[in-house]
Amino acid sequence: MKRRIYLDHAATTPLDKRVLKEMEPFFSERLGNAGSLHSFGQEAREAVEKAREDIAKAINAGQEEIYFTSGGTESDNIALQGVMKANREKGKGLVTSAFEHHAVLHTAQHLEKKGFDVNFLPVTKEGFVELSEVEKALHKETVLVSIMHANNEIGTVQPVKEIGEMCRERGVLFHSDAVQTVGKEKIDVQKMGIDLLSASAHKFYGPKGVGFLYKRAGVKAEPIAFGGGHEKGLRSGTENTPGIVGMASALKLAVKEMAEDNARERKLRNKLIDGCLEIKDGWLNGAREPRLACNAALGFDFVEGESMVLMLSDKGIAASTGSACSTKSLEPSHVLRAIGLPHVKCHGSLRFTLGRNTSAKDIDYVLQELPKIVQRLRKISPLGGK
Amino acid sequence: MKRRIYLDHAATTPLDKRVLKEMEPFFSERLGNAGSLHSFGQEAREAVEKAREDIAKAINAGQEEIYFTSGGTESDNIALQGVMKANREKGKGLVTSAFEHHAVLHTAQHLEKKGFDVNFLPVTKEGFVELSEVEKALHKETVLVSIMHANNEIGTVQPVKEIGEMCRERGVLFHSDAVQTVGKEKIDVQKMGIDLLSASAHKFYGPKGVGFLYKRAGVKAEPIAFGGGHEKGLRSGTENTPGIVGMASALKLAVKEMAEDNARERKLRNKLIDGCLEIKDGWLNGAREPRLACNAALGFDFVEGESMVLMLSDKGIAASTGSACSTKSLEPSHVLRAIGLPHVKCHGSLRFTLGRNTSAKDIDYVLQELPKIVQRLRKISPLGGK
Amino acid sequence: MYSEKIFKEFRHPKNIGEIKNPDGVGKVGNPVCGDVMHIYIKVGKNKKGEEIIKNVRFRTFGCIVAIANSSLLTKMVKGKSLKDAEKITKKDLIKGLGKMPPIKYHCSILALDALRKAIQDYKNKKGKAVK
Amino acid sequence: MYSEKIFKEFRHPKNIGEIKNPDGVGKVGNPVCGDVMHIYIKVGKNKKGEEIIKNVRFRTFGCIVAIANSSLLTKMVKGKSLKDAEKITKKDLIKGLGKMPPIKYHCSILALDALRKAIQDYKNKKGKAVK
Ligand SMILES: Cc1ncc(COP(=O)(O)O)c(C=O)c1O
Ligand SMILES: Cc1ncc(COP(=O)(O)O)c(C=O)c1O
Repeated sequence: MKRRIYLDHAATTPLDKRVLKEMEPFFSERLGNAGSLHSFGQEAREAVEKAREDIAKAINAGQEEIYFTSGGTESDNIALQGVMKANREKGKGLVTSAFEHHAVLHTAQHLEKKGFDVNFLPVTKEGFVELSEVEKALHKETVLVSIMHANNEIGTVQPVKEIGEMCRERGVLFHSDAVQTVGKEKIDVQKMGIDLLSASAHKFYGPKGVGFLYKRAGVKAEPIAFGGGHEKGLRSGTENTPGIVGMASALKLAVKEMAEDNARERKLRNKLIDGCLEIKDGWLNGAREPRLACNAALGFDFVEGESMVLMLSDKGIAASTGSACSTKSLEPSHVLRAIGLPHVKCHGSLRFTLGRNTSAKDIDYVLQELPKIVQRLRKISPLGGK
Repeated sequence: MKRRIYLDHAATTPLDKRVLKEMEPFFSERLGNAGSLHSFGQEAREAVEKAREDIAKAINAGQEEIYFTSGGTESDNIALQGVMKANREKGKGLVTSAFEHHAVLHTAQHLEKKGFDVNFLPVTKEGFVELSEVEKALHKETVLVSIMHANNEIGTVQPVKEIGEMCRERGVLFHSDAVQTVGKEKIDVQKMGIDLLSASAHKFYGPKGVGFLYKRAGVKAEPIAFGGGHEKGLRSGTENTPGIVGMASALKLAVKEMAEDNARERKLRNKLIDGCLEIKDGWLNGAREPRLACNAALGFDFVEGESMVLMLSDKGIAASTGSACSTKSLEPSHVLRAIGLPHVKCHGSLRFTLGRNTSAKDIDYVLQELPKIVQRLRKISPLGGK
Repeated sequence: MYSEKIFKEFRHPKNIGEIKNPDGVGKVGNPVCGDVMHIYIKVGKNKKGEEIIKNVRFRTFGCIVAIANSSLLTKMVKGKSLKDAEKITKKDLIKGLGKMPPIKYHCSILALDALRKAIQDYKNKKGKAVK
Repeated sequence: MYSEKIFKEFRHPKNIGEIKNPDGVGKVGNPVCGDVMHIYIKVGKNKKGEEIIKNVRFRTFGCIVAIANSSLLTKMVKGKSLKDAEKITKKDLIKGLGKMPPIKYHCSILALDALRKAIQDYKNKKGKAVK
């Protein structure tokens, strides 16, 4: 069989086989609707509540502070739309950054259109939101600050704890989109001063189509959709029991194996970065650390990302130009623009994100194929010296 | 092992093993994000689009008219919120019925609070929305009519085709919550004049946490959540590839086996109803036909539904008082109130909903146990003649 | 949703039924609201000469929690002096039954109401008899 | 997302590179926007004495569709008379490439622009030479 190397774990991860095993009984045998009183329903209810407890523990939250959703996008939307709409009497101010995921960015833009007062903070060339910028942006009417924990394209880890502490001091709510870090970086919502946090199971070897929102007890939020009143009215719809069970199982595994996984991935990732930087006119986007252990966000002059991705794919290597959504837009990545990369360089970006099964051999293979591909594309390109 | 008989298929169904088989490759091997350009992503994309095509065919829609969601609740919310907000220039009128599922009812009430003009049509004692009532309610500013295809508690099938035709004639959009009928009743959105239709996979032996919305090409709707612009911007979030594949597979099976399943279930269901009506002071809620083949919505004087459900559960029989959500509320079912059942009788309701695996033996067993349970509870009850 | 104690109490309710010629009867609730409780008591005296609930029975139409409450309360008061029985609070009942959705707390109130009405009924009758 | 034809054209592009001493050059696009195309042509005559594109080459910086368009267009015009080459439309190119997201249509326009500029460049030079 053809060699296939998956290096796009920031887009999505394979479901861990151990997780699938935990989910299996809930597909057909333990099938009940967790809202039902009979024994089938009660079994489902128990499983759902056990999952809630496990997830709460993993981020040091209370069980009643975890709300199940369909994924990161929905969690982000409930956090932003829900909190801003429910706290209008306090004010209309939302502070976020210019390089959030579209689930936050587009929601913030929507709120802006609806009359909320939104502040998109700049980020540094290195890929960080600065505390001083947050501080400057806060005002009496600020309701919520939303800063992602790690950026999905360039992997830089934000000073979330410092931001959280400042927000707490100033009496402002703090949401963090932790879709890229849950299961990959330590999260303690108490210590980090986080009031709301978004996560998506398929990013940490759990199933697709399920996520959670942590919402600190007492934080007011409105639902964005209405129905049977599930999840204390914040998120209606029949509970996805296998998905929820799988998410909890995946998170437990990820937390348990985090240190080990990260150490291995970081080593391989550094090797990959170093190898890529040997290619002429190649660079790394964002600071090397603090950065997700799995992330190598590179760029190459005179060639275009999509073309590299396809040629790599032809060699069995799955990489990305940035986020999975960027295939839909002509605009260069807003993340790369936010860190001040010139337009022309934005088009040459290439993101590898490693995972649990990535081996040293895989990296060697990439480092063998990538230079040839860059060279080949540069031959086609009218830019650069030939 | 203890005998366990699941008769709550309207709440949720077991995942068909054949469907799980179709889903399996997409958990860990064909894992890609359908938004990614590389071969893993393209495999996922192909699977998602194939599923879209299959689902479209099953209801005689165009492939580009199917939008994947997280379930029936989300589909209903996008249909109602999305269409009403996107068509404000036409008017503010929404017409729906008093016995819709909470996903429609509560969304309509929310819209009413937001200033929309909502009309909740009465239903007959037999459990039907009358065409003449729809007609009376329509006015120049009516944007959308939303009437469910079959009621989830009492199973009565609504004259959707007639309503659809009337709406079409009057230039009004028509949405139908078909969560209880997709895969169980024939649906042809062309012939039935349906502009929007909601479905949830776990109701037709597909996976939980995935559903779809059919939206006729050209019908304007706004998203309720924002993000990466998936599903043509109407529903953002990484595609749940295994879920989507499973939903399509389940629907194909359900459509193929519909006639057979319905014939068998209807026969067993009638036997169950007839047997229950032999119990003193027992009755059937809603007309016997047209009613979902699986549905037996009964009531018994002087006893309370929840108590019956638990005692049945102790005998291994899973039934329900109505919808799965009703365990959260003290209010008697709004559906039973809507068909004019007196309050005191609403509390005595008991719903059995049959499924693919229900056997004649199962029904015999229920008919053997239920009368004893009713009798036992009546002994505890202060009501009725002792 | 409900604690194991509630399920247990519901599954094995004690003191079901009526008492013939009861000393006191308390009827509360309304079938329209979904809960009706009737409590019947027979009063006697203990060695100290205090009035006690010698026997107690109930009939309840209502949800699981309503029936569990009726059963638990009757068990709790059987043999107790009227004075002590009157001291039982909603909290005691909820503690005895364990976790339940807050919307079900009213079932405990209802049961207590029924009991107090039964005791009052006894006292009223006694008062009349004395006069 | 893209048709098989686009992928195929991208994977096996024809006519890459420059022409030394070209008769016409067309340069369009802007690296800032993510697409740059250079088209080089060499003009000759066919038996009927019409001016034809004897040779054509391109260099493109851009997405898959941009490269596929460049390759397809150069293949289409090679050997064609200038007149016929100028008649090629966006539609022809899109038809040749198959399904693509509408936001990518501009890549076809870009390729046609480059070609037309190259032909114009040739005509201008010729005009000058004649004068
Ligand atoms: C008629 C009807 N509509 C909507 C829904 C909501 O579907 P889901 O819970 O899958 O979101 C249901 C079932 O719960 C239903 O029966
Ligand atoms: C940082 C971040 N936030 C939100 C999301 C949205 O998650 P999902 O697509 O699972 O809804 C993603 C991934 O797509 C992400 O990387």
